[in-house]
Amino acid sequence: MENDKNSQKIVDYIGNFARKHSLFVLAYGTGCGAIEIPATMTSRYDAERFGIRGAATPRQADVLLITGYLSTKTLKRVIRVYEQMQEPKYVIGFGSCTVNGGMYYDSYNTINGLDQYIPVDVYINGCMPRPEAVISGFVKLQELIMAGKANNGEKYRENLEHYRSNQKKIIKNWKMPDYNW
Amino acid sequence: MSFIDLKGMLQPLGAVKQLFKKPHTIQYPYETNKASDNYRGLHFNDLDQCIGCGNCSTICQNDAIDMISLDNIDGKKGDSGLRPRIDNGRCCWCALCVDVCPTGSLNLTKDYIFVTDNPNDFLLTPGLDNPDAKDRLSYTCDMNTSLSLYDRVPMRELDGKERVKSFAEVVLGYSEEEARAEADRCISCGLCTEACPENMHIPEYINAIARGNDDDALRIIYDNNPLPEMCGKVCTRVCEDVCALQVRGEAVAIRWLKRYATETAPTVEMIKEIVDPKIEEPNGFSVGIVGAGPAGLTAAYYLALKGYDVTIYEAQAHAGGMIMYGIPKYRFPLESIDKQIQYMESIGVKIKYNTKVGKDITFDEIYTNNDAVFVGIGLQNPWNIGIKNEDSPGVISAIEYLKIINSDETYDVGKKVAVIGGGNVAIDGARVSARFGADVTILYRRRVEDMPADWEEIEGAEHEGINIVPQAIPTRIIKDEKTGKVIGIEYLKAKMVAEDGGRPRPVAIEGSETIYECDTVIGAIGQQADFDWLPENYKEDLIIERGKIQVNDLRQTGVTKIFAGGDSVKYGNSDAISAIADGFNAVKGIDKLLLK
Amino acid sequence: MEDLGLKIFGAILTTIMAFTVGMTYGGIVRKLTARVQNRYGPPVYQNFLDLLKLQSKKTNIAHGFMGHMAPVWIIIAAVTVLMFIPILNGNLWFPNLSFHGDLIFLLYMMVFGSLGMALGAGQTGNPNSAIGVTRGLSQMVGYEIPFVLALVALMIQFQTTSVQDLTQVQHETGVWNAFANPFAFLAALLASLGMFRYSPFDIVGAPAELASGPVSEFGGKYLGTMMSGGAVFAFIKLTLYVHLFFGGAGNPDDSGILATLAGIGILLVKTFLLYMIPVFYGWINPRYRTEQAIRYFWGWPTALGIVGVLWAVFFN
Amino acid sequence: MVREKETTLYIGPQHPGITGNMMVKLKVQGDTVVSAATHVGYLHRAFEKLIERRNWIQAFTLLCRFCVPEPDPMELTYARAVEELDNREVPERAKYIRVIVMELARMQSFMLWYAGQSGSAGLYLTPQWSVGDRNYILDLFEDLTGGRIYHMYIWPGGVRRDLPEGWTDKTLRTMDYIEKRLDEYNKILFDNTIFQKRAQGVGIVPKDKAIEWGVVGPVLRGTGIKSDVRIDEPYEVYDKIDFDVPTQEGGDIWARALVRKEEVRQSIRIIRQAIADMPGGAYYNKVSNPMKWTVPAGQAWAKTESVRGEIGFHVTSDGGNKPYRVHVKGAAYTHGVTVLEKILPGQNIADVSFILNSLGVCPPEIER
Amino acid sequence: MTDLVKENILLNAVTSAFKIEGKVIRDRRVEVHADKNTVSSILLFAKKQLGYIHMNHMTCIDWIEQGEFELVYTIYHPVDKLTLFVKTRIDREIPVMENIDTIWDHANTYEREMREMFGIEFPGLVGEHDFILEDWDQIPPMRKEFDTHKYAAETFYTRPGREDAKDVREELSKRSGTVVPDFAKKYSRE
Repeated sequence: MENDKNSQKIVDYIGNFARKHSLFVLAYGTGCGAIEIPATMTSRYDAERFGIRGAATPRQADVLLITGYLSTKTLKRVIRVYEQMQEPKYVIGFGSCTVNGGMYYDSYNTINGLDQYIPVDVYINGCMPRPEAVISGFVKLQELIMAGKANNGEKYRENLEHYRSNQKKIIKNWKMPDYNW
Repeated sequence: MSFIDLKGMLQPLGAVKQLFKKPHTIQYPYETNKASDNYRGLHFNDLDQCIGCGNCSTICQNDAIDMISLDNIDGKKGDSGLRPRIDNGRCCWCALCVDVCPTGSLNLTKDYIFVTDNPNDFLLTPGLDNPDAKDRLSYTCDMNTSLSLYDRVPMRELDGKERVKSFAEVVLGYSEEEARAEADRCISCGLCTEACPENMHIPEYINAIARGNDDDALRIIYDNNPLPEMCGKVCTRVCEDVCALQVRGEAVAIRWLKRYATETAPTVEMIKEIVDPKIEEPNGFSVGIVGAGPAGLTAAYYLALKGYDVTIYEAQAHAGGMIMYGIPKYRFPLESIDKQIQYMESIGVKIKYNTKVGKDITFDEIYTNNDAVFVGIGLQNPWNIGIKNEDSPGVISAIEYLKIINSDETYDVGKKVAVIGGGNVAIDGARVSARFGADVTILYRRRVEDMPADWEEIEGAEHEGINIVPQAIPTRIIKDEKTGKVIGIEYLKAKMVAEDGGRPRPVAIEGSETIYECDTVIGAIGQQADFDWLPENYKEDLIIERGKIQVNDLRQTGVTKIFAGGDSVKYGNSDAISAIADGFNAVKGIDKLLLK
Repeated sequence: MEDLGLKIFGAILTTIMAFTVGMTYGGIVRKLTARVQNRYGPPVYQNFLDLLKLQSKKTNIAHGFMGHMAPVWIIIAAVTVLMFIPILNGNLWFPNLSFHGDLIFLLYMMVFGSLGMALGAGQTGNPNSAIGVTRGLSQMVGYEIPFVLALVALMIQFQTTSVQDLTQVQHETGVWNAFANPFAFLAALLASLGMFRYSPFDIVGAPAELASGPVSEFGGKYLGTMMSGGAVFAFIKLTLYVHLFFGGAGNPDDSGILATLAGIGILLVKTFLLYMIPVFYGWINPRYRTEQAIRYFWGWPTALGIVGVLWAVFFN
Repeated sequence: MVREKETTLYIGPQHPGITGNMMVKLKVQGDTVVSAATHVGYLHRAFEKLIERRNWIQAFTLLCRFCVPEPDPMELTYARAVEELDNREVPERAKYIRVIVMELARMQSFMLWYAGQSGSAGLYLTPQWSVGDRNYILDLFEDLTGGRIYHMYIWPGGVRRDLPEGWTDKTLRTMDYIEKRLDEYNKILFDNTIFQKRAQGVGIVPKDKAIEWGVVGPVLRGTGIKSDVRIDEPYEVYDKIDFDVPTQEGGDIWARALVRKEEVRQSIRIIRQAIADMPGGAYYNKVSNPMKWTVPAGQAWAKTESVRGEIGFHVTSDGGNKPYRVHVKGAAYTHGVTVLEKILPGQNIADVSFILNSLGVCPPEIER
Repeated sequence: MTDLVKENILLNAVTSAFKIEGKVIRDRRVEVHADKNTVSSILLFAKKQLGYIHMNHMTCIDWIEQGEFELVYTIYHPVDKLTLFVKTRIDREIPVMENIDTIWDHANTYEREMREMFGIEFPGLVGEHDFILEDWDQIPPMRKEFDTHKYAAETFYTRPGREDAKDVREELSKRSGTVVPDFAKKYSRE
């Protein structure tokens, strides 16, 4: 037993170490924060130093960046994309909008609290977050991964009922297959 | 399709050069790029400087700023005791809150990194949560860049040389345009309402003026002040002292705006039409009021509105009390007070003139015939200057002097006049004297900036050629041995000595005696109430301390049925607006006593 | 049969080396690319971390049987081809099956991997994958022609289809085939640009056009396996080129440790330099459209290939 | 020839080739697009509704978010519309500062376009360079306005802050640097034969239809028609500044790229002139208390030349302290829907993203 | 300042041809007010006869108090550099307007947006009904009577933790014990 635990620990450690240093970010600019992503990824800030690079499709991606507000129309796609991502997966919420609606708090078309619809690992403050802040967010995510606290996918699966009911409250026409892993 | 052309082959060389260049990457987080000096990062609020006006909260289009009360900050006059808290889940760092902050306490810093996994962490009380951010302020706002308008619309006045020729009103009042512009400056925080003894609805009526609804403004004013015309002209306006704009600039001219609002209704009929007071059915109670000063009139007005049968007993031939007799006509013309009194009478207030209580009618009679009594007698007896030869002819108290002048009688002050004192009454005395062609000098113990008079009054006096001698302690009045008339006054120069925990005290400099030759000495160092009319048995029950009647917050005296207000009462300042507040609150007290 | 053990050992060693070198080259290229782009880039071992991460993904989704099989197919194809490639000329440690394979067999086997990918991608139902596969096959048709022509030229010139023999010839004469038949070499070199799928021939997985093309629907372990297969394939192509045109590496007469290491060193240098050509070209060129790419291969490279064949026929 | 099966291909909303959060639904036969339909609304934030709830000053913080890559033209156009309604004079210095800000905005947006155009063609070197160098322009903005992306700097009556000390020198230095770097980029991208082959003859906007289709800005100039709000209806101080409006014949991606390439040079030229001619004095004509500010009733239509073309604001006031209606027309409104749907059929799917970038389609501007 | 010659010529040309009202707003800006039925012929006339070949913009303003939608067509002459506004008002209860996407193709986009945002019908308009919104089941959102704040507050989540916020004015009047009368409250700070 003890041995199993230890070996599991080592496996987790190695896995987490790899995950931490290899974060594939889904290329999905959901909102205005996407404008700082090129800056973060390119030569001035060079996020690739941390192994952060873009992934073109959700299947290959580890990190979903919600770059700001989400309109209800996009939310539907985001849920779809999120569910297509393979675990372990992480979500980073950019800017004010993902926390409490930001400057679109009274808009009829943007959601206010992102964590009601999909679990979020890290929030980055700003409107928009600067590249430095974005990198700080990634560093924080790395810490969480290393500590084993970033278990976004599990959280989602376990509380699927809760998330699903919240999602269906907003998305009136649910023309999607229910969850497929 | 050509083979790779030569140019295409040579291109790489340009790119390969970069291989050997040092990358311009900023290796954050191992090395940091400092945010610019102007960066709009997280907020910082100087909690001591902040007055909790809530302007930031109002301008925030994201509804991101809440005003909350903090544990260690209590409200006081000019400080609501609330402080902004930013919801960083809403903020967009537009810095409009910084640009409208009237005190400049709210600023943005260079901190911009805030990363968390808990969405409930995003409430930030700037200043409390990040006290060390003070050193990293970046986006700040001074008076030039501020959106607040710190400069008051100047009030048009008669020229100094022109106005000493007559008792014409010095202040000309705002034109409509000026009033709108001035009202526009107000940020509607309402800090003034707390400072105002009467708690007038200042932001509301200013807003009404700003939006061009003068009638509404007047209606709002009359809601708790029946003498706005008087207040609009001679109020001591403690409200302006706490104005949020006054912290860095000039306060909103609340008094002048009130004046403007009253000027839009020049006749009694118009006032009545606009204010449209709702007079309730008579409720059968009657109230007797002693003294038709501001306190008495206010009490009478609101009691009458509530259906009481109100009678005022006034010793003089004219209502108004000190504002009638103690304020020169260039500040407050006779027509204005007449208009106000007529309006009062039109809603059913009865005033018995020339009826001095204790002489023409006994207090007992009033006490027994009415269900409640309100005493608003004011301060009539001047204090003595307390120096030699004070009783000589040519020495007069300012209050007496003003009363004489306001009663259209004459008093010859001669060519040169010395006024002792630094309050409004002193300046009034001086300026009235100046209107009679006298050369006036004011002697004041302390410095000019210590003078309790309004700065506008002091300035006005200076414009009218009145000489102010500060730090002068009168020692004796010199009289002509033959005629006994005053020919001068001797004073000592003083130096200001700082005192622990108090304002500097003037100390006479030995041997600095100076003599100022003059024909009249006007003393204006304060007044006291006259309680001679009051039967002895009441005097004990009323509890009079240091010449002032003790009252509770509903202006009820030691005798249940007797309420008191005005300068003769120890509650608030000795000014007209406090008197009005006394009257207004006494109405509440009487209501509570009689109607339960 | 007595050296079967040695053979198995050599095969494992070869596979590990191919994999490691392929991955490391990828890492070095990423680093160098970053430098050209004025930045630092990821650490050289980044590809290993990526692979490790992909392999430690907790959920993996596959679309149907071929979805499962495609990565396996690719890695099998890669290892199989690897077995038939001489790693070091005549070295006892890496003999594998190089004496038995010939060029025609290798050509076939190399397509085998792509075929697996095509079948797997076809089953995902993602239109991007389908289009990517079509493009990939079109491009393959494009570059195979000059490549085959170049090989044919060599085969005619030296009258052999064995890679081992071709290497041995260069070793004996001391003249690299690159100089013995420069036209064939150039044709093969240009075809190699397409083979490595760097710009301007990265039309298969063109991100801005097709997301990531055939692999769009592959994630986790599947992608990781494909990645390893790709790394091995990269090594295969490089080694093959080195052996065909650059005189190979290793001394067939000396299989001592020092000589082996020296041989590996030479191999690495040669392969790396060769690898830098498409990478270098990729840095500075945008992508061709599919038909432009095909037209490119059927232009000068094919012409050079034909000249190479003629050279082989008439000058030898 | 055998008629190939039609496939439906969705470019976006999650797609590396899309220029924002939008979707182009393509019907393709093989590699050829048969028909295209733009689907937008993924970024709809209801700005125009929200502005009706904000007062005149508050509105300007929302406005700059209309189109993320170029917030400043939005601010300027709104400010100009409101100034027209309010009869508000702008100090001369503010006008010069506005011109500089506009041209810097044009440059930074150009750098992004450069990256997009190059990246969508598969060349990843210049994007790294240009987006990296774009930060130097953003640094200037940061010094000037306090924000990197959203500047919220130009507002009705002038600009928010005066130029910081030493800012003009820094700007000139940056201009020199950028100019030098542009040469390097151009060697890689514009001199590249493959890029030329890709860009020439692709995505042609016909010259005779261009104006009717509502094409504006560099795309229109790429068809050979000289049209630029800066010279047609000079605003701020563009009439006092000497600059050229480049045009190119052809109407294809290559022509548009050449127009933009030349335009950014002109921007540098304008900035240098504006800095040299900068007058002193006030930079802001204070509006009254922002919370109470009312604007006389009326309607105003203001146009500005942004990097992608004409941006128009139709502002309606009912005399209150809030805008009654603000309607924004960005360049992408026509480019992203009508023009795109018209020119995509017949193109190769490899060029879709290429064309999107070249038209400057910015989805948030379409749906707002 | 120019003397607005071109502008007046344009105004005369349009007003005399259709017997409608109009005015020159300022240099380069001319507006005419037309009946809803003549709008398309005015636009066609302006495009074909006067050379106003560029349609800049088309907008709708909801005058809820008058019960009307105001439609503004902004068209532009690329040579004369003049802008002509054709304004018309249609009944808010029966919001139907002529479709002009046969004159300018991109009018289609504007009209689809208006159909969605204001509920104005354009007979003969092609294109999917959902342009920007998706599955919208409320009244068209840009209409003035639609309260977006209320809708958002009801539909979306508001993060708790801010309930302790106080209003400065209320706090002050509470402390000083005064009551702001109801008729004055509309002047209080929002």
